[in-house]
Amino acid sequence: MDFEVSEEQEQLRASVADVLARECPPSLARARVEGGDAPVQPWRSAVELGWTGIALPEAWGGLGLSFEELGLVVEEHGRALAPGPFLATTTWFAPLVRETGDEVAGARWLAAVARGECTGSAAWGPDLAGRDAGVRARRDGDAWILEGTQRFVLDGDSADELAVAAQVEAGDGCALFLVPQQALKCQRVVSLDASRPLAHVGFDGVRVAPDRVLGEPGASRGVLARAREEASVALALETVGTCRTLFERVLEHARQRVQFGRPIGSFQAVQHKCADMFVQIEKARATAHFAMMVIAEDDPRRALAASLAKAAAGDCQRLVAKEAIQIHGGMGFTWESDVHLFARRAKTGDLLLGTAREHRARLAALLEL
Amino acid sequence: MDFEVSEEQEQLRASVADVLARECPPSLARARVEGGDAPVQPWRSAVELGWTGIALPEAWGGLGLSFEELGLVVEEHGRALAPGPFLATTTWFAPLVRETGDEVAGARWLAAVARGECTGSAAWGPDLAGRDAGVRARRDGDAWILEGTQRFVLDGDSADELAVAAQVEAGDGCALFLVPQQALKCQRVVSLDASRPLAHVGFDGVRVAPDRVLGEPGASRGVLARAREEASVALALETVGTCRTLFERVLEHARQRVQFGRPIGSFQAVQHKCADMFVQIEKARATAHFAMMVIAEDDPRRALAASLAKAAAGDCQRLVAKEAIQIHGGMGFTWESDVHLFARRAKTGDLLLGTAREHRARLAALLEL
Amino acid sequence: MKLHYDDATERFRAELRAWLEENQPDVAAVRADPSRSSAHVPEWARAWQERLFDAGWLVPGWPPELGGRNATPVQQLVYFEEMARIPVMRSYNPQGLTIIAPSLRDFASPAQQARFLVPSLRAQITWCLGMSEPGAGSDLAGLQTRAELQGDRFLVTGQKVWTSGAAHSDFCFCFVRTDSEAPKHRGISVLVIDMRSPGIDVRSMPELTDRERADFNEVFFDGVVVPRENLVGPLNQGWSMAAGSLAHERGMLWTSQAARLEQQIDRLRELARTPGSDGRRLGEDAVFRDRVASLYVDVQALRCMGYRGFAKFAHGEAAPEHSVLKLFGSEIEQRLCLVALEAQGAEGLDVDWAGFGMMGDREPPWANRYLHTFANTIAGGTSEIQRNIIAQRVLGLPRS
Amino acid sequence: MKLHYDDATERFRAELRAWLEENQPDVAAVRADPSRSSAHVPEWARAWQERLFDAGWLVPGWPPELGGRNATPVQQLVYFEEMARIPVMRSYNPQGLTIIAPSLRDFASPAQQARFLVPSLRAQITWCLGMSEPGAGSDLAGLQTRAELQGDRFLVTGQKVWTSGAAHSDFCFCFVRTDSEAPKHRGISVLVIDMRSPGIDVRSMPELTDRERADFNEVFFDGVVVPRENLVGPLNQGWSMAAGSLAHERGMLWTSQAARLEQQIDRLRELARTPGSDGRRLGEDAVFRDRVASLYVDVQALRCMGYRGFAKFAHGEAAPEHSVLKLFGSEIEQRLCLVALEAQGAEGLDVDWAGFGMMGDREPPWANRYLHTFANTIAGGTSEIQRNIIAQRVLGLPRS
Repeated sequence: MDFEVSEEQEQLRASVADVLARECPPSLARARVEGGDAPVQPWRSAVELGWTGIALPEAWGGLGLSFEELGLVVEEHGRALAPGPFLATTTWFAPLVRETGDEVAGARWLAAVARGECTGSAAWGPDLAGRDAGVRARRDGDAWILEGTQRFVLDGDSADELAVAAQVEAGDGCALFLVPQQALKCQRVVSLDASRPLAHVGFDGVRVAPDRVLGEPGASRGVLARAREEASVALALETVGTCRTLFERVLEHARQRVQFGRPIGSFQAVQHKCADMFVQIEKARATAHFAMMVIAEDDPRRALAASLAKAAAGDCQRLVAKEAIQIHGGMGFTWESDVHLFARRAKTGDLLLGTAREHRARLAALLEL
Repeated sequence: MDFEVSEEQEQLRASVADVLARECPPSLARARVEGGDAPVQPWRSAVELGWTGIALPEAWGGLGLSFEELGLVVEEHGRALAPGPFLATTTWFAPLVRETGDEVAGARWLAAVARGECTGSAAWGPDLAGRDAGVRARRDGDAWILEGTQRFVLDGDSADELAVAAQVEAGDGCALFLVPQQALKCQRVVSLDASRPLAHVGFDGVRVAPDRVLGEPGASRGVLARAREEASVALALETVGTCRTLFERVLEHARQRVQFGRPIGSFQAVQHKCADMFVQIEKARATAHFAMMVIAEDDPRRALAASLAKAAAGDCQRLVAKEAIQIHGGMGFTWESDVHLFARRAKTGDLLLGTAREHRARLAALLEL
Repeated sequence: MKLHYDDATERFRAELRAWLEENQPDVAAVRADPSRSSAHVPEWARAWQERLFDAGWLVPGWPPELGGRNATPVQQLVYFEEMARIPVMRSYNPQGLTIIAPSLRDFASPAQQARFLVPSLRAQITWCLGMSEPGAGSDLAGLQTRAELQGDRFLVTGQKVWTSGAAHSDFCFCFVRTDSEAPKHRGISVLVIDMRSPGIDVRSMPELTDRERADFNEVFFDGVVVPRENLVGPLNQGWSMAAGSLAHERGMLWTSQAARLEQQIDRLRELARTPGSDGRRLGEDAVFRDRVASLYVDVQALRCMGYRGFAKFAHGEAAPEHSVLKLFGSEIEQRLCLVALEAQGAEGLDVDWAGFGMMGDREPPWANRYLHTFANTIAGGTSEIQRNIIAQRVLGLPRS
Repeated sequence: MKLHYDDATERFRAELRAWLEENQPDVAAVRADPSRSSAHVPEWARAWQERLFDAGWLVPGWPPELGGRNATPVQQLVYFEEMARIPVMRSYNPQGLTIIAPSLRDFASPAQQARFLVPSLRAQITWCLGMSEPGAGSDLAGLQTRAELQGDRFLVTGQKVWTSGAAHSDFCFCFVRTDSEAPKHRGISVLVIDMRSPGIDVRSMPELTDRERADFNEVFFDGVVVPRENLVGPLNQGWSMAAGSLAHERGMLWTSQAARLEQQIDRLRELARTPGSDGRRLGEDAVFRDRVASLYVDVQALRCMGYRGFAKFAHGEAAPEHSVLKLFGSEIEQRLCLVALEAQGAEGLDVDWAGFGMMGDREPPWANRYLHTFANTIAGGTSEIQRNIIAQRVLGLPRS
C-alpha cells in the first residue's frame, strides 16, 4: 500500500498545474456560464502537451501511461475549474471504447483522441430514474437502428462522437455503438453549471454502420460497468480537485476578512468548520486516490472502490460547498464571487453518475447487508 | 393556539418541582443504579399529594384534571430523574385501563391507583421486532388463558398489576387483560438505566378471570393505539425533562470549568454546541407540549402529534446526551459524575415505545409519502 | 393551554379572510409587472398596500391613522398566519414597512413623522436600510461611513454594502459615524438620505442564484449633503436604534417562515410521487421517507416553538427566541432544499426557470432554492452570530 | 503508487505471522486472568511481552538490544497491520511501551536508561503518565503540581487526574512544575516517581460504562520525596518532552483504530441479519443500509488517509495528519455505535455483559461501546482541541 505519487507523476502533475494556472483561470468557466462560447483553452494545451493521450497506448499515439497519471491530471482540471471536453473525452468516451477491446475502433477513434482531433462523450444507458426508456437498438441487415432518448448527457450536443449504450434483445441485453454528432437530435439543458454542458440526446431512427458497432452486441454489460466505474472515479477526482480550490479560497478569505477587529479565521467557529472541511477533503482525496490505483491496477475491488470514491466525493462537496458560501458571508451570496461557480461544479459532480446516496446503496449491496 | 400554561397549572408544576427537588435528588436514581432497593420516594409524595390521580376522574378519587397537568408533572419527574412506578402506573397502565371504557375496572383498579394502593404497567403487545410471538389468548369457558412472552416491559417485575395486550382469533385480533404480578414469570433485564427497571414477562398458561378482561376481546386495537399514543407523549415529556436538567448541568459546568485561563463556556465551540442543544430542547419541548394538548383535547391529530413528540424527543436526547458527556470532558467519563445517569435515562426514553427513526417512519406513512 | 382560538379571534380571522378575498391583487397584474427588488413597488403593489392601510389591515396592532386597528397580540398572530397563506406579500418594500416605519414612529420628530411616516406606510415612498459595510458585515458597531456636521448639514462619505433595494428606493435610513473619537458603539447616528442626492453611486450586486436578480447593492457616498433636519433621534445615539430597528415584529416573523416551509413540505410530498434513481417512486425509498419525516418534525416544531415564544411576547416579556427561530428556520430550509436536490439526482441539474418572482406557473428548481437559502443563513445576522447571541444573551454563557 | 507491498515486505509479514501463530498467549490463560487496567500486567502478558522483546517483535523499528530488528518504516506499518489482527495487545502497559520507553530512550541519562529502559520493555516494571491535572485537562501548560528541589531531592506536592493505570503501576513519569516564576510553558520538568513512595494516594475513578472498571485515577502527592537522580532531561525543559512523548508512533496509531472499526463494521453486518422493529431483517431497511454504508465509506477512508499520511511519515516529513486521523476515527466510532444502538431499539437496552476484557465469548453491548467511545473523543486531546490543532497548525489559521 503506497499512496505516494512517483517523482515522474509529481512532475507531470506540477507541469499540468502550471499550464492550467496560466491558461485556465476561473474566468474561463465564468465566461461560459455567462453565455460565452466554448473556450479554446485548456483543451488546446491538453492536445499540444499530449494530455489527451496520457492513458492511451503508444500504438495509438498515446503516452502509454496509466489511469493514475490521467487521474492526477483530471484532479488538476477540477482544481482549475476547467471547462471543455477533456473530462468527457478522456474519462467517459475513451474508456468505453477501449474496454470493448475493439482494436480497429481504438486505432481509429482513440488515436484521433490522442491527436486531439476527436472529442467524445458517453450515453451510459437508460436513465436510472426510468424517466425515459433509454435507447433501443434493433438489427437492420449488417447495420443497427437506434431509437430513444438519453437525458443529461455530458457534452451531448458538442462532442464529435458519442459512445452509446443501448438495449438489445440478444444476450445480456446491452450493446454499444458509436454515433457521430450530426446524427443526434440534441436539446441543451439549462444546467446548474453551464460550464459543464449537458444535453438530452435524441436518437430518431439513427442508422449505425457495422464499423461503428463496438464489441459484441448482447455481451457488453461488463464493458459498460467497467467503463462507468472508471468514469465515476474520474468524476470523483475532479470533484475533489474543485473542492480543494474552493477550500483554499475559504482559508484565504478566513485569514484576510476582518470582523470585530479580528480575522474571521481566528474565530473558533470558523476554525472548526475549516477543520471539518479539511477532514472531508482528505477523506475524499484518499479514497479517490485509492480508487485511482484500483482502476490502474485493475484490482478486483473496482466496483467497491468506485462507489467508495464517488460517495466520499459527494460527502465532501456537500459540506465544502455549503460552508464555503456560508463562511464567505454576503460576498459568497453574490454572482460576482467565484464561490458559486466552484459550488455549482462540485454539486454537479455529485448529481452525475449517481449521487453519494445512490453509491451508498450500491455499497450496501456489495457488503451483502 | 395558546402554549401558555395557566396559573393553576404553573402552581401545580412549581409545587411538584419543589417537592421533587427536596425528596428526589439524583442520588435516589444513583442508589438504584448501584444496586440498591427500590426507593420509597418520590412515589410516597406522589401518593400523599394526589399526583397519582391527577388525570383520573373525581368519581374514582382522582383530581379530575387533564393530561396537560399530568404531562407537566411527568416532565418534572424527568427533570428530577425520578425512579419509581409513577411513569408506568399513571401513563402506561392507567390510560390503557381507562381507554377501554370499562367502568367497573376503572372503579376498582384506577381508584386504587388514585389512592396509591396499586402500581401498574402495560405490556403493549407483540415485540415489534418479532423476536417473540408476543402473548396469545384463548378462551376457556368464561375465562381466558394467556401464553407467551413480552420483552422489555417497564416495571414488569415490580408493578402490582399488568395490563396486557394479547392476540386473539376473533375480531381485530386484539384483546386486553389485567394480570396480577404473582401470576407472571419475570426475568429482570440488566438494563442501560437500572433506575428504570425492565423485565421480560412470561405468561405460562395464566388464567384470567372474566372480571379481569378489559373491554371487548377482538375489538381493542383502537384502545391500544390510543393508550400507546398517550404513553408515548408522556415518555417524550419525561425525556425532555431529563434533557433539560442535563443541559442545565452543562451550562453550569461551562460557566465554572476553567481551561487555558478562561471558563470553557466562553469558547465559541462550546457556545455553539450549547446553542444547538438549546434549539433541540426547545424543539422537543414545544412539540411535546403540543402533543400534550392534543391528547388532553382528544384532537384528531393524536397519532401525528404523538410521533412528532417522540421523534423530536429522540433527536433531542441524541444531541444532548452526547454533547453533555463531551463538554464535561474527563469528568463526564466517570461513574461518579451524574451526567451518565441522565444520559442513560434519556437514551432509554428514545429506545422504549419506538425510536425517533421508527416514529419518523410512522410520520412518513401518515404524510402519505 | 389551548389548541384553538376563542370565537372572537376566529371571527377576526373570518373578517380578514373575507376582506382578502375581495381585495387581493389580480394575478394577471402581478405577473405582468413583477417586483424586481425589495424596494421596487409596482403600481399594483402600491395600490394593494394602500388598500391594506385604508382598511386597517396593514399594521393591525397600530391605530387606524397608521394603517391599523389596535389589534390585540393574538389578533396580530392570526393576522400573520393569514397573510402567510396568500401568494402576495403585504408590502413590496418590506424593510420600509417593518423596520423603518416603526423606527420613525418611535424615534422621529413630529415633523419627520409628518413627512415620512404615513407616506411610507402607503408605499408612496420606498426605503433601503444602510447598515452593513464592507468592513462591518456582522459587526455593525465597526461601521465607518462618516457624516460630518457642517452648520445645518451633514457631509456623508463612505460605503454601504448588501443594501437591499437601494437601486429602487427613494430614501436610505442610514447608520453613520458622527463621532470618530468615541468608543465604537457610541458616535453612531441615523440620517435619512435622499437617494437622488448628488454624490450617491449605487452598484447592483447580482445574487449567486441568478445574474439577472439583484436585490443587494453597494452604495457609495461621496460628500453627500444631508440636511441636519434629516437626523433621526439624538446625535450619536444611533446604536440603540439599530437594536430597536431590527426587533420590530420579530415576535411574529416566524409565521411566514413556517408557512413557507410547510408549503415546501408539500412540494416534497409531490416530489415523492416522482420516480427516483432506481425507477421506483421516491416515496418508496425509506431514506427519502426518513429525511422528509425529519424535516416535517422540524417544521412542525418551528411552528410550535413560535407559538410558545409568542405566549411570552404577548405578555410583554422579552422573546429571545427570535434568534432560535431564525437560526432553526433558516437551517431547516437549507437542509430541506438539499434533501430535495439530492433526491432528484441528475434531474436536479435542470435549472431552466424564468427567475424568481411571484405567482409563477412553475416552482423554482430546488438547486436555485438551495442556493437562495443562504440569504437567510447569512443576512440579518449569520447563523454563527445567532449562535453567539443564543449562547451569550439567552443562555448567559460568558463572552469570549 | 501501489496497492500492494513488494515481495520482501510480504516475506517480512509472513515471518511475523508464523511467529505469532507459534507464540501468541493461550486463550484460556488470558481469560483466567484478564488485565484490569492499562498498568495491570498479568503473568501471561508479561511473558508474552518478553517473548516479543526477545524475538525482536516488540518494537521492530528499534535495534535488537531494545526489542527490535531495525525494521524499515514500511515493515513497521506491516507490523502494526498484523498486530491489529490478533486478539491481544502487544503490551498491557501501553503507555509504558509507546510513550515512556521512547521518552527514556531519547531523554534519559545512561544510568536512568540502564535502570528503567529495558525493564520497561520487558514489562518488568510498569508505568503511568502524570500529565492531566484537575485545573489543566486540555491545558497541559497550566499544570500546578509542584516539585521543590531541596539538595539532592525533590519534594512533590499536588494532584494528577485521569491517570491511566496509576493503581497498578510501579512508576509515574510525571510532569511537575519546578519553577513557578517562569512563564507557563517553561518551568516544567519530568520526574520518575516511585509509586510506592510515602505520601502518594491513588484514588480510582470508575468509568461511566462500568462501576467495576477503573483505569483512570486521581493521584495525590503530598510532600513525596523523589531523588534528584530521577529527574529526566534538563531541569525546566519538560515542555518539549511533553510534545515529544505524545508523538511517538503516532504515525501508525491509526492502524489499530482502523482495524477495530473494520471489526465493528463486520458486527454491523451481523446485526443486519437480525430482525428490526418491523420484524423484517434490519438489512432490508434502506435507512440502516444507508447508514452502515456511510460508516463503511468513512472507515475505508480512514485507512486510506492513514496510508497517505504514512507515505509522508516514512519520508521523515512531519505528519500533522495525526490530529485528523484521531478526530475522524474517534468520531466514526461514536457514530457507528450509535447507529447500531438505535437500530436495535428496545433490544439495545439489554446491557448484560461481564465487563470489558479480552477474548470474551460475547461482544460488549452497543450501549456500553457507545459510552466507551467518549474515551477517544475526550482523552489524548478532545475532539475540540484536535480541531483547534488542525485549524491552526495544519491549515495555518490565525490563533484566536
